[in-house]
Amino acid sequence: MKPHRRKKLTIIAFIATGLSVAIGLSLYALSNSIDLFFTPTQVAAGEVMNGQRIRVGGMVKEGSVVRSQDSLHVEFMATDYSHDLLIRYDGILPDLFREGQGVVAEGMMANGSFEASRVLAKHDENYMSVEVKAALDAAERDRALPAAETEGAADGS
Amino acid sequence: MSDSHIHNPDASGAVPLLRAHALFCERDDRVLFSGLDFDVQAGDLMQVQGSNGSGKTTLLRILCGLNGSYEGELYWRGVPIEEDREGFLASLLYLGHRVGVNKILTARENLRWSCALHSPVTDNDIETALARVGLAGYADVICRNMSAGQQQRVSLARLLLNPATLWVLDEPFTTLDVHGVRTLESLLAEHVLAGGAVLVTTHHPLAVPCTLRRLNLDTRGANNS
Amino acid sequence: MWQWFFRLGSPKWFYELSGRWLPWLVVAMTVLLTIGIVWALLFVPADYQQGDTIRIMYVHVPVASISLACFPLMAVAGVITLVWKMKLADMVAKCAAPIGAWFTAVALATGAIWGQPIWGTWWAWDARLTSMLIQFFLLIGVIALRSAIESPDAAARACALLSVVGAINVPIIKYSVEWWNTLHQPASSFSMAEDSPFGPEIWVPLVIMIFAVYLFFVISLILSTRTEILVRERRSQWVVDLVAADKTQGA
Amino acid sequence: MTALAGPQVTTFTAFRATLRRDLLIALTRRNDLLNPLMFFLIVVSLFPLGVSSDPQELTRIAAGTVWVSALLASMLSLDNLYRADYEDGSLEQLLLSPQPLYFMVLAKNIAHWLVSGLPVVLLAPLLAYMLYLPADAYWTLMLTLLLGTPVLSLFGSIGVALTVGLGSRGLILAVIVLPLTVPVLIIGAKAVADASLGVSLGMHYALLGALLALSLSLAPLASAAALKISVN
Repeated sequence: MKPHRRKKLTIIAFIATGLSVAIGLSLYALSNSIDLFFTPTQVAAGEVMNGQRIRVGGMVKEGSVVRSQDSLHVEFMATDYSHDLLIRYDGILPDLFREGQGVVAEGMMANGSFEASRVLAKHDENYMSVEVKAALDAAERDRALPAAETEGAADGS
Repeated sequence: MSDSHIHNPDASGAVPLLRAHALFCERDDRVLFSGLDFDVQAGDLMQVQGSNGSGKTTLLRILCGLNGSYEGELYWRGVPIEEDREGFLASLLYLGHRVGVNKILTARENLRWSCALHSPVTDNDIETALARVGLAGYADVICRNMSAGQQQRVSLARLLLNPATLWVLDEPFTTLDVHGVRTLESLLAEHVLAGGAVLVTTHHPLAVPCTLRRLNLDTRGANNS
Repeated sequence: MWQWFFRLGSPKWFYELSGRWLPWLVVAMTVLLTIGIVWALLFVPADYQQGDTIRIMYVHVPVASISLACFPLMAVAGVITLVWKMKLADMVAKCAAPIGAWFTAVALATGAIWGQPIWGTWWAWDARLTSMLIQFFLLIGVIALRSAIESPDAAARACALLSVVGAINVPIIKYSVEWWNTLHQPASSFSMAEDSPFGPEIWVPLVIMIFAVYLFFVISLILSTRTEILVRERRSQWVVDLVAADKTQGA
Repeated sequence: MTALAGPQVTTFTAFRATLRRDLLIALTRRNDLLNPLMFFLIVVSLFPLGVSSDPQELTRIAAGTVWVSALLASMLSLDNLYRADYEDGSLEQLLLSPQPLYFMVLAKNIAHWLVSGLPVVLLAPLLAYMLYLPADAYWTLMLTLLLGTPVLSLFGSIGVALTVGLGSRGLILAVIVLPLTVPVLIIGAKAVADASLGVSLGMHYALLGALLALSLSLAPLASAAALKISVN
């Protein structure tokens, strides 16, 4: 082999090795799951220390939002459907904050409840017009009704 | 001393060492040269001439591959240079305006590094070469403490250490004193007489005991004198 | 194929072709833009969660998709510049950088305006905004490098190289930023299937707007590339003839 | 003197000689060695003054502070990488050597990391202590910096190579290079922050390692191409 050919091959071999190591390591990394925020279950399990700044994510439990009359203080329960966590917050909630929607709160645990310094709404990827949403909700309500009535409703629609 | 290792496979002169064909280069919308053709044969000492700004340095840098903004073809021993650049670089020695001598290192350290890129040398070789260019005893002097001419001489010591066939020298005489000029002239003559080739730009009239070819960039033509 | 490819590299050819196409592109853009804007502002139903805020999507999404396409475009032009030394590719890359930077800036601004009612803050360090911001910095870097290097030839190749390096990094940056913070909603799929979360009354105007904004980008790019061609080729015969013809026409 | 076309130098010899030369230059010029380190120390000590001296708050920002400062310190020392060589013409000699520029650039980058990155890694625990970083995050800090600072040198090398021929390059280098270093910063700082949360860190190390492998193999290629453009 000519020397310059050999040198070129050395470079290519070097690059190929580097790239395969990089790909291997990133595949390994991707196979690990990541926790972006703590769930109420993890908090309940005592994975979080008091005074440690964390981020908690969950759904706002239906009917749990209590707004103060004379201040911006608000309290609600975040749930992952197996455990609930009481979140307290002083401040303006985003538009999309509503019951049954996802929420992410930053702050720290204090006396068994979560003092949030910031609350962010996590909106889903579904865009629907108001009417479509109403129709879907109606359909869902219909499905919840006894079978006979559902049939009737389906005929009617 | 530099002559023994240069063997000349093209003694017939059929294939020139370096051939430039239809070179064209413009800079800042100004044509430096166009349609430039010339050959460099083994045993040639070619002086590139031209007024200031005529593109002498640019031409040398194009030939070495330091400047890629040109059109035209370049052949080394009949093969287009880009096809075997490493083979070409192995037989090339270029000394530019900037001498390539690090001021923090000593002469020996500088030469040891630049030779490690080309061919292995011993400390003894380095001292011999330095002595030949008039720097006997300066091997371990830090280059910052040398004069410009002395730094240039350190750089010239490469001519003796590197077994290159083609020397491309850009204004190598500028900072040299009379004695240095004479040393360099004799080095050039020895090299071409041993079958090497030299391309050199200088405004200094060369006094060498061999034929001198001239390439004039103002008249765009090569001629023998 | 190759012949066509290299003919494309001729600035003169591009100048003449683009001159013929330009009026049609402008007409198409005007029509699409008018339909898209009127439809999006007046006829698209309000979203069940976001209300009328959703309408900013019709600007944000097309503009953001252009900004994302800009770096790959510059990288492709960069590869062509480095490998085939095609002048036109560099001119396009040079013109695409500032336009792309403007689009990125608009995407960031509309993202912020959208974010204010939705997230409750003008700026959130969410994955998409952050990676968009960093991409903006990368673009600024390319523009800064271009203006710092005096020799146009060296600038062309240096910027081409930086664009390629940047384009390799964009996905890495995007991934790492997403990994760092995934607060934004995942990318919605634009499927036309019936079970798509988008009803056709939502996505049809969006598609129209995307086409309109793409056309706007292409037209801006062509216009500024034409200027660049004239400047760089000012010494070539065809430009001299063109200017002379223009003068006699004017007189 | 060696006769007849001279025995060829192996690439490895040239690689070693270049590495040796750059280390020799750096060790001779102590300033090059000390300045980035002092800069690192000073920047980190500015944070408590600017933010707060409250240990809890400092603990929270410690990881990011050390990482950002390491990034800036390595940026500061980048200019040494090719500038002197460009000015005295050694760079031309390097470009005209028959050895692959790829490995020569790699040698120079390694030398740069040894004199600017490694000291930062070694000094980091001291600064981490001053910022009240939890003790269980020390090893993570060292290890992530060990994996991350070479990436900074390698990426930075591309930027320096692109700008080495420019008269006024002060800030443009930072504008070009800093955005490219975002992934390293994110992953490195996150790993240190997560270390005190007791999260498993295998993934962070794997990602940093992947970045290192990627930049080790591809960045010298880009730097070599950039040098050729700049010397033009």
